[in-house]
Amino acid sequence: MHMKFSYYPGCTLKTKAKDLDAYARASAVALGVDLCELPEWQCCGAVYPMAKDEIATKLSAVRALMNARDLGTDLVTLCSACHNVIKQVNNDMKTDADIALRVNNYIKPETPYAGETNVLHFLEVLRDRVGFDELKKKVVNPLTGRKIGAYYGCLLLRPSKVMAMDDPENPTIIEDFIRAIGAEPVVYGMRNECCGGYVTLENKDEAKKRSNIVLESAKVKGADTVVTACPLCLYNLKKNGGCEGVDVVYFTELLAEALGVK
Amino acid sequence: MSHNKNAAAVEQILRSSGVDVRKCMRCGKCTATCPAFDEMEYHPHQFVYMVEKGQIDKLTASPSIWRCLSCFACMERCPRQVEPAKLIEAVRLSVIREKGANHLKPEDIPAMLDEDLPQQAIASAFRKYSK
Amino acid sequence: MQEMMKNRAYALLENGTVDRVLGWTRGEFAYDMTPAVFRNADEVKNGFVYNDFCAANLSKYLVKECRAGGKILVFLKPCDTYSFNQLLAEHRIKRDMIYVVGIECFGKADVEKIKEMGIEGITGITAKDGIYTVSTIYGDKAIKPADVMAERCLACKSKKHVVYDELIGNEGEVVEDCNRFDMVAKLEAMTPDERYEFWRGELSRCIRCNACRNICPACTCEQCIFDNPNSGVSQKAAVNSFEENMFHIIRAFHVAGRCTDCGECSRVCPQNIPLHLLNRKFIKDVNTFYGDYQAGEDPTAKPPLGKYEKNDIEPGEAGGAKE
Amino acid sequence: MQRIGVFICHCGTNIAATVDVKAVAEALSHEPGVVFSTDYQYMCSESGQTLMREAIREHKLTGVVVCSCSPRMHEATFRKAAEKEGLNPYMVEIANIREQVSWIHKDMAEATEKAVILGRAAIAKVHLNKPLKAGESPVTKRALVIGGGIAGIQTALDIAEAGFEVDIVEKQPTIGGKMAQIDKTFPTLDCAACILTPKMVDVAQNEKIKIFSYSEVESVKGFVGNFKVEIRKKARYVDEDKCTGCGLCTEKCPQKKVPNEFNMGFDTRRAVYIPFAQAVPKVATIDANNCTMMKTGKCGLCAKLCTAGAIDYKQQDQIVEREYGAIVAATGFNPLKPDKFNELGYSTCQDVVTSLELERLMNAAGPTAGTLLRPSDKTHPHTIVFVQCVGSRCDVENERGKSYCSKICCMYTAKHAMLIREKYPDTDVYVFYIDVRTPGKNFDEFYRRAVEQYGVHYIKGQVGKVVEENGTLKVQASDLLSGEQLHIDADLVVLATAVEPDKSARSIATMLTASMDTNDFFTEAHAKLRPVESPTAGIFLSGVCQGPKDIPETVSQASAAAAKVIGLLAKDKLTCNPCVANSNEMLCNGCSSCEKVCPYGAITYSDKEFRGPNRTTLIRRVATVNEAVCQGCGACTVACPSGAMDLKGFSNRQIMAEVDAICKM
Amino acid sequence: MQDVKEFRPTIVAFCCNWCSYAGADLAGSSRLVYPADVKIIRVPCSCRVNPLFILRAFQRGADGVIMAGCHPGDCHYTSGNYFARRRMTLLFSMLDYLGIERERTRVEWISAAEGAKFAKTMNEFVATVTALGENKRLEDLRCKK
Repeated sequence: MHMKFSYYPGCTLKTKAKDLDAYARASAVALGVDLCELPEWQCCGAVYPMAKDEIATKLSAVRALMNARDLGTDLVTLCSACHNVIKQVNNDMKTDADIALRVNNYIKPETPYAGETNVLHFLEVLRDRVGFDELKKKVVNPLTGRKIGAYYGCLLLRPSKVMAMDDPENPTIIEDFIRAIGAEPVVYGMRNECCGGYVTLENKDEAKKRSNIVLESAKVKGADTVVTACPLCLYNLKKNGGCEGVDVVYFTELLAEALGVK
Repeated sequence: MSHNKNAAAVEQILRSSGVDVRKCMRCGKCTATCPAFDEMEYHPHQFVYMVEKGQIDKLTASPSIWRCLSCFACMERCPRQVEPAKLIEAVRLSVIREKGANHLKPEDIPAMLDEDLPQQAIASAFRKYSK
Repeated sequence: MQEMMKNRAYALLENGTVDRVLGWTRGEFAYDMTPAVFRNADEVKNGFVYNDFCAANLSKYLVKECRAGGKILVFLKPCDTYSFNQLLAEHRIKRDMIYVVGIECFGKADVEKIKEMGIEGITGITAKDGIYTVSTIYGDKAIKPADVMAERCLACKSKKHVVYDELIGNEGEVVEDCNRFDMVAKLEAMTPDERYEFWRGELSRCIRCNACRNICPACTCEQCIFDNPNSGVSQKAAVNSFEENMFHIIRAFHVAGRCTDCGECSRVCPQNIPLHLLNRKFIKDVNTFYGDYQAGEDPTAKPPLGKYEKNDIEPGEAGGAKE
Repeated sequence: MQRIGVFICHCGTNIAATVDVKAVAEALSHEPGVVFSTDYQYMCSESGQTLMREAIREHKLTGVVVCSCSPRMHEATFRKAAEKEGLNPYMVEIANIREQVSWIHKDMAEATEKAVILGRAAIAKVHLNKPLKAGESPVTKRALVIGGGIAGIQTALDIAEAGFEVDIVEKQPTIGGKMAQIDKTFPTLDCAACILTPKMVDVAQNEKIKIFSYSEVESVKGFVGNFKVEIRKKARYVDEDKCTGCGLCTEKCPQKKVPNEFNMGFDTRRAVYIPFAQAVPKVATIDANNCTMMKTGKCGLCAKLCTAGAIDYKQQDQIVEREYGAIVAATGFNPLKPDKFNELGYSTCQDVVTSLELERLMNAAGPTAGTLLRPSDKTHPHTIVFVQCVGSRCDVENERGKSYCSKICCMYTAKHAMLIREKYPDTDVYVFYIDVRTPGKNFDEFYRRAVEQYGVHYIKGQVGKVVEENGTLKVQASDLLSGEQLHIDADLVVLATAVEPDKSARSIATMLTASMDTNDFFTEAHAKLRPVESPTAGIFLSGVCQGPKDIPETVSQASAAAAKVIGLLAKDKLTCNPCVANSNEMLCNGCSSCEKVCPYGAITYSDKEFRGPNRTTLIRRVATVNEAVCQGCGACTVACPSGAMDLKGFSNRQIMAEVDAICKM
Repeated sequence: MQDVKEFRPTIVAFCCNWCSYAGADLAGSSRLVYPADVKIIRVPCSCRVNPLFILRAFQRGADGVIMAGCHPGDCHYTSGNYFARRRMTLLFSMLDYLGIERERTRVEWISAAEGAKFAKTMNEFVATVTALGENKRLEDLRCKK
């Protein structure tokens, strides 16, 4: 089984979050998934511009989507923020005729873009394309005995109508992933609440408060590790939160470890 | 309300956000769910109500507009599809689109940096706070 | 072929399977083969004819024959069997009163095409070894059947009999790619003005002889609304362009979903109006809008105007004039 | 030639201000056949009708045209008046010159001209009108009630009381419905079982009522007064006639682990069971999916134990065909499963329950014998949070919930809060509400008692998130009046979930050709004036299947539906709509085109003898319309190629006459 | 400029009794103006509309014919409008095929609650037909004044 996807890493994965990227690529190879980095991608903008009258801020996401379409592949993302931006912009192109018209008028592509590309998060690739059962078979180093909490944060799940990854209030995708790599998932209440996000820049206290609430919630339920798919979440939880006995890592790191490619 | 002196501002915010404030049934679920509640002067349900009442000036002057985490929880959980976060973003945009009104200026950045801070945080903050 | 058919007719009359035989006999001219009923072996022997000019579709005559009682043998070409099934579906004929002998068909000749070749004074035509020999008062002429084959046979939709009790000759197949909608598509591609001119040019020649209606196997109404003074729309002869249009639109509409595309209407039109193009338009639309449907193929199928889908196309969305 | 009278109504100034009524009367007086033409201030008034009746008498009118408001308004009025004067009511036609003329046009000349044209069209139609006589059809004097909850029970009892036979079809093994699961009822707080079970017994003992329990409606044919219904009696593997309801089998069955649906899964039952002690019929049922004998062929203990010999593992589903004159839908509701509101923790926290689950947790016959204990650790909850409107009042685009108010939740939540505070005064009870809706007799007083007497904390706001930590439910909520975000440590959270129509209602509505709204509630014939009738004749609505309602309202509606049914069954014959299709046998081809488009199966065919040419006879297949079944849509008239099929009152020639009159400028 | 009399079309509207006729009533009681050129004929259901009636209207001088019925799925007789929809789809397509302006015929689904839609539809249709001018292609000169 060989699967080929266009891959959008995003800025942070080239700098501060190299681990998130590198472990994913190594694991993908081990799983027979071909992640072809999209040529000449630009920063997605990091946050989805919610306003109807924001066009310029959506263009780089549309260009990435259009490139993937022209290559005839699905587009895989890894960073939660990039995934959220690209998937929401794609939805705009599909469902908001006004935005689609203005974007197309701006870019003037040969074939107008209308949201044709299928955007997948790497977790969805693991679940829906590789399959967690298949993944389990390829685990050489099961993380037996580890108690791991999934930290979804906001961006993977919401708005659920657009992201359509999982039940936004009771998701299971990362828990199933944790099970597949041999560890025990810890379900805790605040796994889909905000870590403080970009507010960390000017309001550290708020970010600290939010992050601690999340980590405490995981700790109470007995987690020794919390996994995330977002560099900013990782930063907030680790730097602003910090909870004794609870480590915060990228999910791809554990994946690589389990597959023996770390 | 259409004769309110702020009619044009209200109109702009409604158009920009795409939010139909009249759908709100004042249940308060947005405010119940908001993680930034303690940091805010005006809370999500008040944004909806105040935009409807045309009290844009109060909102644009309030630090609350910089406190929203854009976590989409209010949008997700609102039973009426009102989407308060979009309204807050539209109010914020109406501020930073004014000349020289950027909330975050490049010269402020160096002081905020630390070695682990991901680029993503800076990019996000610029998108949210500056034009 | 003719002899094989006659032999089967003798045998079936003989053993009492049937009481009468519906076939063709020679009319006024050598190329004029007309439907006829034969009551015994002698009549068959003397009158029964089958050749490439036996174009008439005999199905419709069964409506009347079924009312006369007894059992009747009918010879049906593949395309005629569709009409037969359609009449069966509409309870116009009774299956148990009819013995169907399917006969192979390679296409029928159109005498108009022979005449167009400048051949006049025809006294007889014989076919042998794939060549027609046309005897005229000016001497014999040899022509190739393919050069004079009827238009409708050139776009034959099926060589397969959809119903029969026995078969003479070989069973064929449904012709998948019969190009019969080419002319409809060509008309559709015209501008509305061009189409209007085309149809005015054709329909204005109509003399309201009713030949199309009388031959049509789908037009078997006890009394046609155009003949019924109480219907409020009766017309004896078309007075003006409106009535010409009206008659043909309504006739096509009444047979929509029921017309098997046998082409008899155009064959018998003395003015050579391509009436089948109206019916084919409906058939093409039905196929496009509601999925392929061939009237008479399956007598138990629901006709397209007798059923619906919740998401059927809206009248405003259906096709439309090309600018 | 008809003798037609024309009457132009002024409708006060509604028409007369825009239409020159005198000019219209004058213009129409010259139309062929018109022998009388006048205008009058209010034709619908008593004196207007008298004017018309006098004209019919004096001028020997054979037809009447009234130019007035919409026929949907007063056609019946004028037809009735004409009938009193001996004129066939179907000789009256209305020209709508109010809704279609005076109210929408401003220019008087233009409006007057259009009024004349519409008048001419009506006159042209009347010329071709024929007196119509309504047909009759017999009435089967038995009713079917689908659903055996309190709605169905009340309807059946009332119909039986009037002396008519009633069948109840209930898909569960017992009648009783949701009310049987409820603990106490508002606003009186009497016990639901105490008032429901006597009615269930009445049903069982009533000779006129037959219960088909554990049964479903399989098909419905026919029409008002003459329905034929197939009922599937599902195999319960127990002979109903032999079973005495002793309960021995249900105590000894070794399969003990089946979740007990009657107790909302809080405890278990056996594979052979009687749902609850007062079940009617009190007959055991074997749940084949869980019975060891049925699954493996090994066990058979119940059969050995049963002294009555009632157990029959070989029993098959049975189809029973019954005839009815009327059918009542009483299919009821279910609470919405709140698994699309998981921020409230229903799927993850055991101690987040729905209100119906709470009923069982508080019921003396429930799994905890009436002591309120948390499902997770069976301890007393000391802080309880109620959340209102879960899944109700959602935006239509919000796929998680329903757009309507479920109507009963405010009251039952007040009831729950009050009962808990009464029984466990050391409990803190919070109710988060959007609005408190208590219209109803003694309802607001009831709610105020909860607040004032029982000290229930009513908070205007909603709960945003419920998280379980160390056995405590962390509730994050808003208090809009104080402008606070609250964080409450609760022991139990109760969700007042929306009601939704039972899932079976949709397929039943299809069988009944009764219409439904987008929420799958049955539609009433008229929202205000015919609230217990479906638009389909002979189908009636009882209880929540028509819309959310509480027990008192359900019972009143159930009785109202019964009254309508009794009114129907009391008739020996039904008058039919005379504007029905009619086939001219002389023209009919018998081709079945009409039959294929008839939604009512009103057309049948038969072979008939006709006179042929030369004194012969011939047999032809021709269509006949059952006038009692035909509803007069006219689909067949267009399907018919020969014009044999026509519609009385809207005939081809009548419609064409109208077309001609309108187009003739 | 020539002195031409302003062209006012004749429009026949077949309305089903249960939805569209009631919609017209609502348009009336809401005082929603549409041109007097529209004349309504009440039929029990859109499935009662025979192609003959439509041709008849054109013959007698109509410049446009519109049929209005309940929305698909809402037919009072459950299925009438579904059959009507197929019939009109085919008929209109045929008229178009004969080169007769398809804009002269229209089908619209208008519920009893859609008074505004009724008025809007009629205003649009009258404007369309007015722009097309007099019906020439399906006229019967004997019926002209």
